[in-house]
Amino acid sequence: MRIDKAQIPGVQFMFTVTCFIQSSSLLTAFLSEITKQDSWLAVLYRTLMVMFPDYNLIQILEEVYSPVVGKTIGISYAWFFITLTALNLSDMGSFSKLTLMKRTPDVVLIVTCMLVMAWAVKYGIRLITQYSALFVFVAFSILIASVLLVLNQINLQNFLPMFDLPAIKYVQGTHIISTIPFGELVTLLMITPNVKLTRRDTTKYLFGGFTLGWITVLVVISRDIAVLGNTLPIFTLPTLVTLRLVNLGEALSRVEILFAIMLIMLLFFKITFLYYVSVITVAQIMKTKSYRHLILTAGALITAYSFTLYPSPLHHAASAKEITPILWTFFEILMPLLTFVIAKLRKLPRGKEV
Amino acid sequence: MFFEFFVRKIKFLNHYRNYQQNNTENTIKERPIKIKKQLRENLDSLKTILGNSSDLKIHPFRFGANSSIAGVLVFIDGLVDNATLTNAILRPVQSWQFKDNSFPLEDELISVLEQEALCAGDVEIVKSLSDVISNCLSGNTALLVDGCVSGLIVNTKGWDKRNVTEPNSETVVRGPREGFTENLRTNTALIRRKISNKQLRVENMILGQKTRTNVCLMYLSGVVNMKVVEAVKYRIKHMDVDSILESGYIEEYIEDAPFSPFGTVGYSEKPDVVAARILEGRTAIVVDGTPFVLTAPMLFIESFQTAEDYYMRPLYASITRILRFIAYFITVFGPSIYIALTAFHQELLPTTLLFTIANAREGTPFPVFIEAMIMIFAFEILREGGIRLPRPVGQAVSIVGALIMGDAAVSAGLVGAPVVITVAITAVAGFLVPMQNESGSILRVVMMVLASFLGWYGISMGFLALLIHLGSLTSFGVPYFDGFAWTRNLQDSVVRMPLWTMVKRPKDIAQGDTTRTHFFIPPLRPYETQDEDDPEGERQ
Amino acid sequence: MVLVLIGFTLIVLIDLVPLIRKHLGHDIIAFLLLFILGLTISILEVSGVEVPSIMLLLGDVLKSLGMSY
Amino acid sequence: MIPRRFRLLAVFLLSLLLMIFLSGCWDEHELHTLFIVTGVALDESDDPEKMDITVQIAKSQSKSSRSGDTEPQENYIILLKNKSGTMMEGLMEFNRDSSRTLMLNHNQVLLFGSSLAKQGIKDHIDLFMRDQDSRMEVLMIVVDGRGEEALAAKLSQDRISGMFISRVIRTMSSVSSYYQVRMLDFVSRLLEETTSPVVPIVTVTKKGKMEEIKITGMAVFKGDKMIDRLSNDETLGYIWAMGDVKHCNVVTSTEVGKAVFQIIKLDCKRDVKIRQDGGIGVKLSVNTTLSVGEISGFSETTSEELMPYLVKIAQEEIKRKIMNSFETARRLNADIYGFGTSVYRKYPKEWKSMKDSWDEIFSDIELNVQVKAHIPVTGQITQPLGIKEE
Repeated sequence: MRIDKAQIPGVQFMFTVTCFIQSSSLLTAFLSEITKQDSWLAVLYRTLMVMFPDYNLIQILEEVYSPVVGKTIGISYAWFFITLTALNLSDMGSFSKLTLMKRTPDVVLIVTCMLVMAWAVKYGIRLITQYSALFVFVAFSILIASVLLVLNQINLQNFLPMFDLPAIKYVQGTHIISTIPFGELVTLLMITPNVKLTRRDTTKYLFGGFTLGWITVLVVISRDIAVLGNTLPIFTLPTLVTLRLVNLGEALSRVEILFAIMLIMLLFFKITFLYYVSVITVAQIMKTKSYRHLILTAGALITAYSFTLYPSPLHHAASAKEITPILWTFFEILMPLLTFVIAKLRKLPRGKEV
Repeated sequence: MFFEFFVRKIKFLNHYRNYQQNNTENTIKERPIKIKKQLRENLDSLKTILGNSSDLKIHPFRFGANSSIAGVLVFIDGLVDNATLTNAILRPVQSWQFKDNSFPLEDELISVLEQEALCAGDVEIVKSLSDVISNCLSGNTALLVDGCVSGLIVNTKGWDKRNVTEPNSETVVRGPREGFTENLRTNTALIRRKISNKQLRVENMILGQKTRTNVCLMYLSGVVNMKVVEAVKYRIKHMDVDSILESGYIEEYIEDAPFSPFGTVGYSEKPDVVAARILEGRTAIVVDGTPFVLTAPMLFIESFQTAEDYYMRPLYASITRILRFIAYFITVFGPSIYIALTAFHQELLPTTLLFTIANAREGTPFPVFIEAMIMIFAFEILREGGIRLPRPVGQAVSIVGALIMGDAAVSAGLVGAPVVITVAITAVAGFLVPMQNESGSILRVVMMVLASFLGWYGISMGFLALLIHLGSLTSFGVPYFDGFAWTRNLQDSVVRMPLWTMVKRPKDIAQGDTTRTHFFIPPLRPYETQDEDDPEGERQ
Repeated sequence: MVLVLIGFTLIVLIDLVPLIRKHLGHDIIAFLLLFILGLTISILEVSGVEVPSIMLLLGDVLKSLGMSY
Repeated sequence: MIPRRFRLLAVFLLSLLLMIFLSGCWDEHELHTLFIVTGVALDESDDPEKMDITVQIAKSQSKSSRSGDTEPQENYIILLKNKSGTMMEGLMEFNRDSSRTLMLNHNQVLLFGSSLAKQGIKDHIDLFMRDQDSRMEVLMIVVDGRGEEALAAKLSQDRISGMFISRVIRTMSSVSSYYQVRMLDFVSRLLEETTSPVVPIVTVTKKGKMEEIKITGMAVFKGDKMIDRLSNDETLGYIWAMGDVKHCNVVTSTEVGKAVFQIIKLDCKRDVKIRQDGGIGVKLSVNTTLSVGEISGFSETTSEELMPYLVKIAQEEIKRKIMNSFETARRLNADIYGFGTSVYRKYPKEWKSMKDSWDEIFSDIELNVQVKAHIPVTGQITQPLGIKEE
């Protein structure tokens, strides 16, 4: 059973991956280390995608485990997706509030945003992903522009000394970065059936998108460190501060609006995608005829839920550093890995050459 | 109450749509009236049907040996060319002699007349009076002979028509200057002259129960996406309309999104533009009586492409096209960004600029939003006034409005000068993309309202909603926003690539023969052959 | 409060009514599930009850299990 | 499909409802309801618990286009003053007592009276960092005397003294970025713990009816307390030691003649070493390109000797100034150069043990300055007048 029958071309799939990673990179007050090792996650997801080209995650789970167990895990995934959406939504609210609308209540910002997103989700995956290329392009241009604009303030000394943190901090940093921007790619497994690609193309596009996103994260982090130096940890949004510092004569100052544009655009993309995935997951678990009727009510749930998640952004940041990486590991790394192993052992999918 | 009203409206619309779909082939055909043997009887019924209209001319004459046969010419005065009438019908028929003296039988007479007597190329035999009438009404002449149950229709169309002139709506510096006229045949001929290809199909149809307007569908078979043609035909067939006076009538009945600010059917007044679109695989709808030819499917980028883009060299053409995009962006978002910056996010303005604006705003009585609204409103009034009035007066209106009123309002301290500047730029920028003028002025106001509520956040949300809307639109099955968001058809979207790089026709629009040229051939230098590029240098 | 109720009523009008009309059982159940959850949380929120944060609760659980940085 | 249309309509109404009921333009503040703050000054107050806060506001000139109205407006600025314990209270009080809201977004400078700076300023800048309205790029300045005087100053060059100071500093920052101390730089140095922040100091002097504001050196902080100041000469030595200097003059005078050089480019490489005895040795290798700005005298020297001689005196002068300011720093025991951070970057492990006793280590630093100068350009004339031709 397929709920959304739209097909998305490979290039767009690639840019979707990029866009997804990029959007996380903006808010990364807590990201510090980045390693190429994260690509093994991409390998994992790719393997699952190639193994079950016509199934989405819930169907894979039901196929690999028995329908009952699979459904139970599926429900936990539904919770995971909804929570992710709500988390990002509250991020969107608090950060737009921080950058643009200081006195406007969160509710207004979030509800307005949610309505627009619900409209987008209504048109399905094709509409959502079709803007990925545009967004990636804009984000890259802004990124390059911002690097050029702060070129006069970059101090390469700020990178020194390297590797001077306790080992546990490294592990934590690597863990955070693999769970938060990269591990969230597990959501892509929900749209596998919409991407009709050959094995090679899947690899090509997934890794292409992954690399692009990875480069973005790298550039953002290095730029912020180079400009802000040791003050980096004290800011909630380092990127915003970096852009605020741009000062090339009186006309070319105050360009943080660029950040706002990028923030709203990329987060919008990410949340819409997550929102869509949540709705699809619920629809898939409940085996509904269409997912369209669930959009608004799921939106209402997510909105309400996002207000209960964290009492303040401070809690959010602390939790993102300490708790979420461990919690998400289950959904993003352990579960797919387990599924993969069991599927291999049970020689699934049956009757098909893999 | 208000709500109810809308619901009822919408319900009615749906009801109507259902009705239309149920009554697919229900066009009521008049019962054909046969041509009678008695000429007088025929003439009488003709007169009754047409109600003794004064422009109906019935010209009786006699011919044959000893002028023994009575005939009559029926035509509408003014629609026929008198010279053709005389030279092609009257003179040859009256001077016609039977080859052998045997008088043809009554029924044969007509076909003999057609084959031997008439000096006209376009002749047709009809059996019913209704055909006679409809032909007469479209400018043909009917020849009825006493004692025959059929008549002859001779093409004598020839009314006063406008010459092919330079179109007013799309002027070019470089490029052909001819424009379509109100005459259907002239228009199809203009297109045919651009594309003399055997695959160019012209399909005729008559639309409008009262006006009986001739409409032509033109496309390049083998290149066109037949699904689009089918869709156009299907929609046209299901139109239930009594009159078609302009192509806009058809546009409204066949467009994809009737409530969207964006039009999903393209139009042009220039044969070269329409020909280019047909060559890309689009379908043209030529309507009698208007110089505007519809093309479908239409994409959003088409509004930003002008004929001249392709006649100029690609570099400059690309730059002007990008300029047009920026202009459209300004015309939609200009005032709202101004509102957001001055009323919400003063921190984003450079300090000196802020001082300038603050000084200008000091002492003006209205909030920025109202101020901008007033100016936009005034501008729309002036524009409307300028367009409808005769040209010399129109210019006077804009001078008075723009220069004197604007200046006076600023110096009286009613509005700040920055608002006037913003609105002026917005207005002028709108003229760069005339095809999207309507959507521009609607969206501009929407964005201003959003900006006045939520500042930059509102604008962003509006922008994203706009993207969603544009992304969801289709025009006859082709995504409307193709070329922007989709990673395809990019060779002719934001920039125009050189013509020799556009080897493919746009996807989805063209089907079948999608290659323009088979090779990617950059211009060659004189005396240079492909072999000389040989990097090995093997030719010794 | 009023606004929340209006909002939820509108959602019912928009989505639930056609679902009931079409007799789509699964869809109705899924809808109601999400709807009731959402309604409960938002009514609690609006009426000032402090809804416990799941993330923080889970964090405490994890911490008590000794899994934290 | 009735429901679909119905739904569209309802969504539309939903958003409309939200628009009308929910959004009340919280963030909307029209320009004529705002006071654009261009400078804030904090001063010591007679009440030890409180401080004097002065806010300078650029007054919008209402446009009066009548041609007869040519007499210049006297007040381009508004000064608001009050006395309060914390910055926040002070701002609240301003907002309560004035007809418009203060907008700190465009605040150019944050001035500290020297007496307040000596007491410590850490607590006062917290608001400026935390508040979203103010920016990390606001310039920090210490005023010789009281800060409010600088804000109240009537200048001949600019109407608004806050803008004037920020422009002067920005101009100076083309010489060396170390003239421009933004809040970010200040905080960054505070966070480095061992580095002493240095902040430009300005002096207000009377000049007829008008006043004049001049940069008269740098205030040296130890932690967040100002301890002393560098004179203009010492400041030059300081910025040369920090490197990356452009367009700055080196004035030399010997008994033979006077020469003024212009620095086209000056780089300073810093090499930190741990000595055998555990102390720190710093080697500064200055590499500079100079152009001869002005020469007078030297009538005894031949043209061939002139150039090497000029190079020599320039090098000596640069070295002397650097050493000079270093001696001052050592005397004050304030690591204005950030040598501590350099050590940390190079020897992160050893640093841990040094960090706590940095004050002693710093006073024991061995500074070795090597200057290398090139003079490729001599200006439009090759030789000064009156030089002997060989």
